[in-house]
Amino acid sequence: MVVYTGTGEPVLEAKDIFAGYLPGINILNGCNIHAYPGELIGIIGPNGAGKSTLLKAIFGLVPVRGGKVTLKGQDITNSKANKLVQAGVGFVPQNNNVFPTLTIEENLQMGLFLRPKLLDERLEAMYDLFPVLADRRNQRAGGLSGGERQSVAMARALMMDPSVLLLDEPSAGLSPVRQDETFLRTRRINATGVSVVMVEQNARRCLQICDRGYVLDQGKDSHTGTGHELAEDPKVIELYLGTLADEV
Amino acid sequence: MIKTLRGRATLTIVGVTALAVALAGCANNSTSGSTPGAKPSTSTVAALPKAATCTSSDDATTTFKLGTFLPLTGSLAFLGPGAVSGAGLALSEINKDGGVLGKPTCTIDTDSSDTDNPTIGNSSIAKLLQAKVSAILGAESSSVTENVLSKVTASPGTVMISPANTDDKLTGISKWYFRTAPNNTVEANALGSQIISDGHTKVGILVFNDPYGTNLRDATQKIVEKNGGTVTYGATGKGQEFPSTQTTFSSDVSAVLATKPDAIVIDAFDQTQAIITALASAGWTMKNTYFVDGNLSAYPKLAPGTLTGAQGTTQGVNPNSAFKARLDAWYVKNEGKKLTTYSYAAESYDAVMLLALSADAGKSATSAAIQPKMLPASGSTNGTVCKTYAACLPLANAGTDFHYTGPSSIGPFNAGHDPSTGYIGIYKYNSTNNFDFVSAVKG
Amino acid sequence: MDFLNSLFTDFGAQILTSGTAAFAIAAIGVNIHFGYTGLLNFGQAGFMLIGAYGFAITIESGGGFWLGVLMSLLAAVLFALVLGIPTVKLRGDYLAIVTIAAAEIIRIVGGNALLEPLTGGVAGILGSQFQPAFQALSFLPKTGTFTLGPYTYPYTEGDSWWLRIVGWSLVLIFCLIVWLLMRSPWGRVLRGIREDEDAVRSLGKNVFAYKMQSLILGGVLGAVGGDIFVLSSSVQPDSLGRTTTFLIYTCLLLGGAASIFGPVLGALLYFVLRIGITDFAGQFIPSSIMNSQQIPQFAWIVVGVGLMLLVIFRPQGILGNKKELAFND
Amino acid sequence: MHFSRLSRSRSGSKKWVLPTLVALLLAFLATFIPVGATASAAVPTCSPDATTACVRGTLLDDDSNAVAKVSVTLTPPTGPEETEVTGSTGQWVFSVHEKGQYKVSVDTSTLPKGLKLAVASKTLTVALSSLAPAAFDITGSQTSDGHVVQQSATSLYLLRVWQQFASGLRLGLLIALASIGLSLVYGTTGLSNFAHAEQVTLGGMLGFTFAGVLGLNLIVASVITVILCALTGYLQDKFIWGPLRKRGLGLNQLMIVTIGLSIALEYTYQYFYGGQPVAMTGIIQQNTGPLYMTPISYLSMAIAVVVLVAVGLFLLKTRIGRATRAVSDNRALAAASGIDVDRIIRLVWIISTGLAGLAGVLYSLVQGGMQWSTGLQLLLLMFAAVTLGGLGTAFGALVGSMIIGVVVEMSNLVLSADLKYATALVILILVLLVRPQGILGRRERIG
Repeated sequence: MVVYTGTGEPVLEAKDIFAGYLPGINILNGCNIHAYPGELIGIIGPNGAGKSTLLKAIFGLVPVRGGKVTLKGQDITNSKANKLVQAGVGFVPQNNNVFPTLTIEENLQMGLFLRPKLLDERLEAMYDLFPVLADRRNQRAGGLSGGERQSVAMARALMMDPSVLLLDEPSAGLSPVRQDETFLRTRRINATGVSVVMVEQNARRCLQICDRGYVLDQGKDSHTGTGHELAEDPKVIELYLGTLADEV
Repeated sequence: MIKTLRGRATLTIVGVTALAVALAGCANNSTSGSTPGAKPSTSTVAALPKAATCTSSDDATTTFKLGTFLPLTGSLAFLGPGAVSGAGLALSEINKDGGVLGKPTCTIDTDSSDTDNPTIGNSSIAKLLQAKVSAILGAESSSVTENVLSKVTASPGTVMISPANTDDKLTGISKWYFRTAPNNTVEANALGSQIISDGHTKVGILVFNDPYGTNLRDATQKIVEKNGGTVTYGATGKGQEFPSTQTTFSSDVSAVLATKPDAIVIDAFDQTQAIITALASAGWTMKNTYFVDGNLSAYPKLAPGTLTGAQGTTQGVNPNSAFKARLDAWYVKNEGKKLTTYSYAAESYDAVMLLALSADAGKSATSAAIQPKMLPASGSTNGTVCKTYAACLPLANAGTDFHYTGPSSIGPFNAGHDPSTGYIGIYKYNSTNNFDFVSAVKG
Repeated sequence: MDFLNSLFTDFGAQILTSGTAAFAIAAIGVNIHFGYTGLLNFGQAGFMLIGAYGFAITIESGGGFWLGVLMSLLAAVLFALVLGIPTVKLRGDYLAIVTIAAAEIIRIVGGNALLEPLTGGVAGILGSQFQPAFQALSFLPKTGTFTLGPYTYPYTEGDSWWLRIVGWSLVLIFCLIVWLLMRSPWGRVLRGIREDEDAVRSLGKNVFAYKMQSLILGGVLGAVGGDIFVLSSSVQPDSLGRTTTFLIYTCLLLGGAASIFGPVLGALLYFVLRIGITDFAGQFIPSSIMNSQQIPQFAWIVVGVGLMLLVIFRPQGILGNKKELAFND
Repeated sequence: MHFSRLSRSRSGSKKWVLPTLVALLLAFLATFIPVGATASAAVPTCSPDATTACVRGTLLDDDSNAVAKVSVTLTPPTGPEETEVTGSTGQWVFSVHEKGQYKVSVDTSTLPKGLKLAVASKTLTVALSSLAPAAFDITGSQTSDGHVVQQSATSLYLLRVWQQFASGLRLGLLIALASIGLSLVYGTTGLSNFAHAEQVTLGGMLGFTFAGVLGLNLIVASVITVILCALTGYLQDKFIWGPLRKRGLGLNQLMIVTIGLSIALEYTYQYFYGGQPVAMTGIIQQNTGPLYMTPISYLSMAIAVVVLVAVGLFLLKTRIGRATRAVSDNRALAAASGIDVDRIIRLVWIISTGLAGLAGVLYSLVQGGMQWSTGLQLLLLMFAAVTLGGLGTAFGALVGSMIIGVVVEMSNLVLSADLKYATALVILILVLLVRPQGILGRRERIG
């Protein structure tokens, strides 16, 4: 059962990925996902399923031991992160997603490290998108609130104007109001034509906004479908959403 | 991937080591060529080969096996060459003159290292005791000796003789322990008298916190005070000793100069060069500086004239230039380098001679036979005076009382196994930062 | 052949010394810290030294052997508390720096010239001041030697059979204790802390208390190692300094951290290898290339490079399990 | 400028060659002269031997200037008195051949004007073959018309305090230069590099090789040394640390690898350079200004300040510098931002070892030499400085270094001199108790 919500060739594809941090111990065991241009992909799954690891593996932060990652048909398996940024992939990690001793503007500058000449132009664009950052541009990011940090982190990742944005649990640790803001902003960014692959703990909310979702279990993609399909799939509810509801 | 990585890492470590070796190598070669400190030419003296290394087939009662236990690595490594050459030369000359008990002597050379690395000394002592050596020469540091002494003196007991220990605590500590370094009250007496007679009554002492330094300081302070002088800095109980690992001396120099001393005694080891720099740059008149046996050596790397007029004391009468030439020749031939210091060479030489002659007199190369003959051989029975192994050997073989006196010119061992007397030479630095003999006093 | 024969005899002689046993005990202590709990204690020599001071000074001032042992252990416990309470909560390298600094402070203050009446200053406390109290407990003859194969040692004095028996028995006892402890729930919590502190905390365990217990236990072993060490030498502050701590870590890593016999095997092998390197270099490198002073220096270079290669290519050591070491980062 | 003055005097030192040779020759010949007959004839001499003892003293005024032409009389237990007049060195000496009590008295009427003598005669117990010294404490000075300007004890103490404070600043700056690299490497890689001290030693050793052995001009030698030291950083990272990082070797393991490296390097230095200190130049400069500070000290401090400011500006103001701080803050995020973390780290290694080499060169010049173990002795101070200031923050390293330097150099004003290093370490522990993240550190780094 393959669902197409995008058109043409996938912009990002991960095939049969095996990866892990420690020698000999794999967290991902043959995981497959793909994203078409302009898609908003949500990845959900229980704790330890390998969601974040998958993003990191795609982004070259965790060594991929088997399988292949392609971006617009090009093999990017185990590419260094800076090469991927150059190729148009942006990544916002879950925790520690700002440089705390750097000012907001310096944080954004780091986001555009590879194209320093475009700095002024892109800064302006980001301050438009996140007006709250403009006033505090010389403030250290370490002193910001969680929501503001999330804004800095997104803005930093968008500095390079990526074609694919990888988001690792953007709503984690935020108040419900800020969570909503984040999801809306994600949708808005997606609407500008950026493909987004988002890992979320807040599964229901995620499936509501995404075009298509994957459920990861024990390092493998166990289910996929549109957000709606998954949210209503009894197996997914039983296996994952249900338990989540219990926990919460 | 892993394999190539391993290969690379190994290669790198080896490569970096090799690079360092190569870089340092050129430094080494060019320094060893020119040492103004070593005066006598070596060409005139025939160099003797080094005594063989003992093997397990050497019998403990008939072959004189010397175990050396000298600082080859660590913070006292700079004192190693002097003692190595003294002991090695003694063994070679003994072998040339017929050996001990008619057989050539052999040696087991081990590293005593320093107090920071006690396991090295422990391993070395374990090795020497396992080989049942006739006697052990060492260590140079009193602390290192104290660390291993209980192992050496435990049954069955092995003779240990140090060429350099000066700690008071070691006097009479065991029947197996001897030393050829005169008690430092002898040196302190000469040093203190010299300072007072040079007209200085306010003496600052830069002393390092080590038994060597503090013992000599205590004794010197006594002499200075007895003669109406005062110790303005570094006196006993003032807590002004600097740690032996210190490398910067500006605060100590500031402190000593603030006490307005007439004279300064540098009672230290290899820290001395940095102290000289700190003192001289602070405008101290270097001729009012006094060195001790631990640092009275040539400083060829300092600019000429730096030390002119400074004085110092060390054991022994006027160092015999022929003896130095023999040491030089031996060291160049057997160790491949020029000697830059003669510290404790004479004491090591005499220690080995006394051991060998005691073995001859005791008719056995075991420690048990050597131990009772050490005091008579050193002259405690007022025997016939003889100055070389060749001269003493017939007396020892014949069972006649003899009294060996060698280049260190120490007197007979007393009941505490310390040299009862010693000559202290007084030296003055010339414009080449080398020192000339002035006079000798007996203490 | 003669050379090899005497080399192997030397190996045996070295393995049997009480000093090797002392290092093995101290390394077992560090194994509890580093191997099982993940605590980076870089002041084990400080534990040895403070233990040895407690031991020797008590005996010297007439307290007797058993009180000396008690004071030694108390000193180590106290040292662990002072060091641990402010730092075990922090990241690993803070503990490393604080412990190495504290150990240096003990060493420097112990050598302070003004404290000479108490600690003997830099020269330290001579063995003859406190060793007789231990030797008096010996059930072997008080003098004379006993020969076993090629090895002749005194019954009771110095580095005696008596001391060796006690030292190596303690090594075995401590191995047994560590084995039992690490199988117990307590040991499992320690390993849990090593692997994921937060996870253990979330189970409601008091991580701080467990870490402190580990620090104290390993430190006490350090003190016992220090006591055994000085029973055949003397209490000198410089002997139990940074170099000794590094040496203990080398032994531990060589044998294998987080394994029961790793520290013991490491201590044995380290001393044997160093003698082997020195003796081989002395035997086969002509003096025209290296003189008698350069050979032991060269041996040290080999030891340093060897330590690097060991950790690079076999970080788990000889007996260790690679998975046990996966707790970093 | 100071360097050129130094180098000029180096080349000018050729003037010394001939006198040196002559002196060497004389010294050599002097060793053949038997005991007791030394060549200096101008001063009356006496050498103790079995039948001789020397009664000797030297008359010096408060400025340690010789007091000449003073009559000194020796009264032996038996026999006639002897009188001698002090020469230009102020020395007087009597050879005596019997042990016993001798009285020595100074004829105060022959003392130059303005000089006073509290005790004019002394009785000495003389033993044969020894030196019996007699000290006469003369007050007053010949050069200032008997009026001695004595500095008060308080002003002397104050001067000493300032002096030691200045030395502390100097030491602090040198430690800062050395430890900023340690801090940068720690910040960007998390590695506590125990071999960093040996990089400092390497600077002194290579400096000696080029200046002391090969005789290059000091500036040239220093520049070559710093470049070579920086090169070692490049090579180390390229062939050792980089690959090990990639392999994911744990930080604790890596730290122990650096301990191995430090052992290997220490003994490599000992192997090739021996146990004694080696200096880049034998020339000892005189202090300038009111404090005991040589021109080279001022220059070193200036260089240190300039370099530290430059490093600071680099970190704060340049793109690469900000990227370095970004890597320190968060390596993964830096990579995710497109920063080539490995290149930044390599650059950090180059800067770190280069600065350490420079610190070694300056240290060697200021302290008069570098020994195989010098770096080792500084290592703990460097770690203390870095931790005190805040692990991984370059500015913290500077602040921490200054504190450590001043504490080390000033602690002997109140404490035992052998507790210098211990004091610095106690302060470290105390600060960590109150503020575990260090003075400039951030709390989130420590948990």
